[in-house]
Amino acid sequence: MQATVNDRTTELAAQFPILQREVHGKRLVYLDNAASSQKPTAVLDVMERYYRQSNANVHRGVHTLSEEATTLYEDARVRLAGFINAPSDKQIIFTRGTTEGINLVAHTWGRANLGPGDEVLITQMEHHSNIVPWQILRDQLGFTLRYIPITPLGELDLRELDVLLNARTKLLSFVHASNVLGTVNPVPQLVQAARQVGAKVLIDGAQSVPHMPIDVQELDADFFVFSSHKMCGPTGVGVLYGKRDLLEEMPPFMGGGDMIRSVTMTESRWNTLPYKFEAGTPAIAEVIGLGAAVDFLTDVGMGWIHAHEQMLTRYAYERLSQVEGLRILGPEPEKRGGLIAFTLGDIHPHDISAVLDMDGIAIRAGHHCAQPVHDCYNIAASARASFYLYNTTEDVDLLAESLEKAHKLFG
Amino acid sequence: MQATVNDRTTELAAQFPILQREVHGKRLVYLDNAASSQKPTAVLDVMERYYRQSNANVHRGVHTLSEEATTLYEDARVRLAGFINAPSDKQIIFTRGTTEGINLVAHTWGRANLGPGDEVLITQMEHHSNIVPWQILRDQLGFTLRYIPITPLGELDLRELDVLLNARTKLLSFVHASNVLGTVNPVPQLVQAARQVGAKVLIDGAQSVPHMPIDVQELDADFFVFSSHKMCGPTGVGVLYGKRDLLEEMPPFMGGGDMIRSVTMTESRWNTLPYKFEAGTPAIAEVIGLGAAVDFLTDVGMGWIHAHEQMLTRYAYERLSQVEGLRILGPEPEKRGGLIAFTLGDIHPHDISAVLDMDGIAIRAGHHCAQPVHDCYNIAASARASFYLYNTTEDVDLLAESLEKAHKLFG
Amino acid sequence: MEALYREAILDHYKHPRRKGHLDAPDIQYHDHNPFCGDELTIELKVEDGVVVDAAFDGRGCAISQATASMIMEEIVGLSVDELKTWDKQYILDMLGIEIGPVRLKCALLSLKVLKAGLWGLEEWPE
Amino acid sequence: MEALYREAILDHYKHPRRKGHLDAPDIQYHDHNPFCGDELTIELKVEDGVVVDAAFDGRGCAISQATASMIMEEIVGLSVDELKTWDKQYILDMLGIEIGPVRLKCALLSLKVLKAGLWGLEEWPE
Ligand SMILES: Cc1ncc(COP(=O)(O)O)c(C=O)c1O
Ligand SMILES: Cc1ncc(COP(=O)(O)O)c(C=O)c1O
Repeated sequence: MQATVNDRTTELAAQFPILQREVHGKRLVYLDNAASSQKPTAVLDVMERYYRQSNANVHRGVHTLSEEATTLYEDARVRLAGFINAPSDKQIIFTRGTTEGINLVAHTWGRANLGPGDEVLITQMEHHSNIVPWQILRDQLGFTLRYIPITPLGELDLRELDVLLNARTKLLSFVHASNVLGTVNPVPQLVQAARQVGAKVLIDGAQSVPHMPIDVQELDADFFVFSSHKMCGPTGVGVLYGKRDLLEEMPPFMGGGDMIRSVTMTESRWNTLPYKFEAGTPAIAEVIGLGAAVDFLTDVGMGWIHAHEQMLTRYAYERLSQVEGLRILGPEPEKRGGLIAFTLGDIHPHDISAVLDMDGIAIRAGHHCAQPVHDCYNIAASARASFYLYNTTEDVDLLAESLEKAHKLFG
Repeated sequence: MQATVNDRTTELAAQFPILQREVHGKRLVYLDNAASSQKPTAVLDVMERYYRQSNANVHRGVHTLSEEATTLYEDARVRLAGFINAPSDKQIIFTRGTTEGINLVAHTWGRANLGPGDEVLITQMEHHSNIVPWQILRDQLGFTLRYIPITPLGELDLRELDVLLNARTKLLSFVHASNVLGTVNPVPQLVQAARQVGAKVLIDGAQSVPHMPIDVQELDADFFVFSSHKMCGPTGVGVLYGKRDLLEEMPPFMGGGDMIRSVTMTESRWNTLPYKFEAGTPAIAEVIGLGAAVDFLTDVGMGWIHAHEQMLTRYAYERLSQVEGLRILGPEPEKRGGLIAFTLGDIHPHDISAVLDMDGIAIRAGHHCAQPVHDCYNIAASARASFYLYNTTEDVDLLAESLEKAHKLFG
Repeated sequence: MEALYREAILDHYKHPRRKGHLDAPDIQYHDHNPFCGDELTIELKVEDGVVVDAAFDGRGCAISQATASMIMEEIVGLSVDELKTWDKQYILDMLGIEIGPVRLKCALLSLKVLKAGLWGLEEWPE
Repeated sequence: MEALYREAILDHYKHPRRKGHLDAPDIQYHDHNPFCGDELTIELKVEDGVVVDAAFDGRGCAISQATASMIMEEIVGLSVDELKTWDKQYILDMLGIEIGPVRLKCALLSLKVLKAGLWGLEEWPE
């Protein structure tokens, strides 16, 4: 069974030009997918073709190029809506990424709905992008920011949820799959609890959308955000999905071209969704590239990707547990997405990563933009291997061997 | 002289793959450069190479790919600083484009410095991106927004400047070169006037940076913004330049990864410039592509580009003036950049553009995201031909002939 | 050229039918297309559920104005119920040209105004 | 491996020189590298413009800690004026390895702390 999965993986890997390259004379083993994924030829070709054949500004042009660009751009929106099962493509707003998505909600919905006496509830395992915007806004608007703590095993500690989530809570914002612990959080339970107190729900899908089938209607999130560059798409683009009535009543974020219906010297009227939130020339080629990434992922099959990563994670969890001095952060493989963060004795994660790099293995080292979760474990940083559809059990073996070497070197 | 210039242009045009294509069986004559420019192979290749060889997230990674990506990304920043002669690359902040740049200044500097009794002065020839952000902020903060009017000839009417620009004025924000009238505004005079009352100056360089040599220190702007996609670079990226002391004291815009120095559950500390303003994964490939565009433009020579467009504009001004029913908006060729907006009898600009498109000619039609300037002339929309380094006098001839055809058809 | 501006469209554009205003319209609706600045007002007189008089006024591109004029030529004598069945395809067939996604808004402005007037809708139903 | 972690660096990392604290330092400065979480404190005793005692404390990666230890080995007996001439290149030569742009911050943290201590600077001079 592992053999067949690896076969398909090898075939897929061949579609990613960068995986053909060598690092320090070794085959590149790319295990930094949670930071950013690699891009298949299919995605690169679509963007190249756009620039070579149809490049023009969108929406406002009548000429052929502009019509082609507009069609390509809006078709990508329809594809994104289908990919996460949004009721309408008007609910797909293109951003620069997860970070801009959350900031957009903070600046618009947040500014219109939060004030002294209100509470926003996040968790201790959030990425900085789901902490800092709320801290900034809190300091301006005077609401209270609360955190759901985590257990020593790296799951949300929900024992006090009924205190933390209360009638004052206006928003519950949490990460779908943690980029440090791997933990996949219990969305139905959390959403249901939020509904009971009338709080809105924002889900950070940066680490879930690339790796598992997502249905925003089933998840029932009010807002859902993710980034293109982690899901085989280009940099510079991401998506904010929102429930229609919320998006309709929210004030705009940035002002400029395309987001207006009319502008006079005294006042402006806003355009309809999704344009109200897309001021200025958008990331046209990038949106089109993201559309191609969604096609690619759909062809591969999100179910298959999820199963493949589950298999790899179980395999890696076992293999890494055997490495002397290695301590895995977060829960058992069944409860996590395709990534494993760990420490190795006292060796600084940067040193681990540097040693692995000499063997062509790319992992991430640091706080992964999630200092509070590291604070929980009283560590400054960790090393993280994160998988994607093109990784194999052989990659995991190479990782483990190189880690053993690092342990000897610094031991 | 025109022949030699056209020779060099033909050679340059060969480096833009899209200019090889046909539209409705005719050679594409692309005259919609003010909306978005085309991209040379050099720029496309650099981005392609990045994705095929060095793609990884920047700043936080220790492995080879991430170091390469970081170096490429930061090198582009240095190149951008050089291109506009910024004192330091720390003053180059990457945005999605001009629109985000202006909104960033509004949300940070604006929120920290504007209130009731204060005034912001813009002009009647602004793009919506330099109107709407100030209207939104005005409605929140209660300052007054004033406009410098324009003369019938399409220049700023500065007769009342000493009333409009006064001790209450905190910011003068204006377009360097108008995207409708073509007018190049008198920066030294305006900046000097602003200095006298202690107002800060923001210059919208969206239509100047692509077309003429720019020295931000000589212009002495406090803020200067522009977009990559109008200057041979990719979509999804732009630049905000700011004076160092201002940028230092401004609060951040968006919160997230990379813009912080440390995050705890109670508070965060900001990173140094330029990262304080670059939250989240940036548009990495796009920044690198913009760096390549700057190299390309520098090789061609910004002085040459400016002279070439001046020649084309003079030529077009004369040739188009001969077309029956055609009325050019804005000042004489000497006072404008490389674009000409016009009306043709009563024919709706969209119809003009559609007819020209049948001849393979791409021009823009509409309000060009600048309704107030159209309101001045009591027209709803205009047609606009805008030039770039790859356009020739032959393109202008084809434009004029096609316009004559349109006039006959609808006459 | 015929691809977009066939003779009939140019004719309706240059000689619009029923352009102007009614004395006491039962239904009057105005809207515009923000991307083009096309403006359109449609006025109807309705008796027993049937359109007995109609007029349009507006300014804008040939596509939007010719479509309005073509609709005017058909509309009198039809029942409101019948008008409510008109859809995008019906208008495009009437125009008889290929139209890109951007100009589509020009072509459909009349229909939008008409339906909004008939149904009292604020926004285009999807 | 030698490219980055040559023997001398590993030795300084595993057996840091002058790690700890001074009783009454004349100069004490602390800073950290936000990207790595490297922490470093340097303490100096200075008499007549000459460093007479030194210590460092901190935690972080081998590069940052080994660099600090190497600096400690050299620093005592040198004049403050001489220390002020140390630059990036001096530190890189001392380390004797090729270093990428990201790890550069680790290598230069000691220098940053040292100079900030000597000059009372808040920020790294460019
Ligand atoms: C003068 C001017 N300012 C601002 C903009 C907005 O630029 P962008 O859409 O790239 O944000 C444009 C172009 O559309 C422009 O011409
Ligand atoms: C869980 C999570 N949230 C948010 C982000 C931020 O995404 P981006 O940097 O693309 O805005 C990331 C990735 O860095 C992440 O892993």
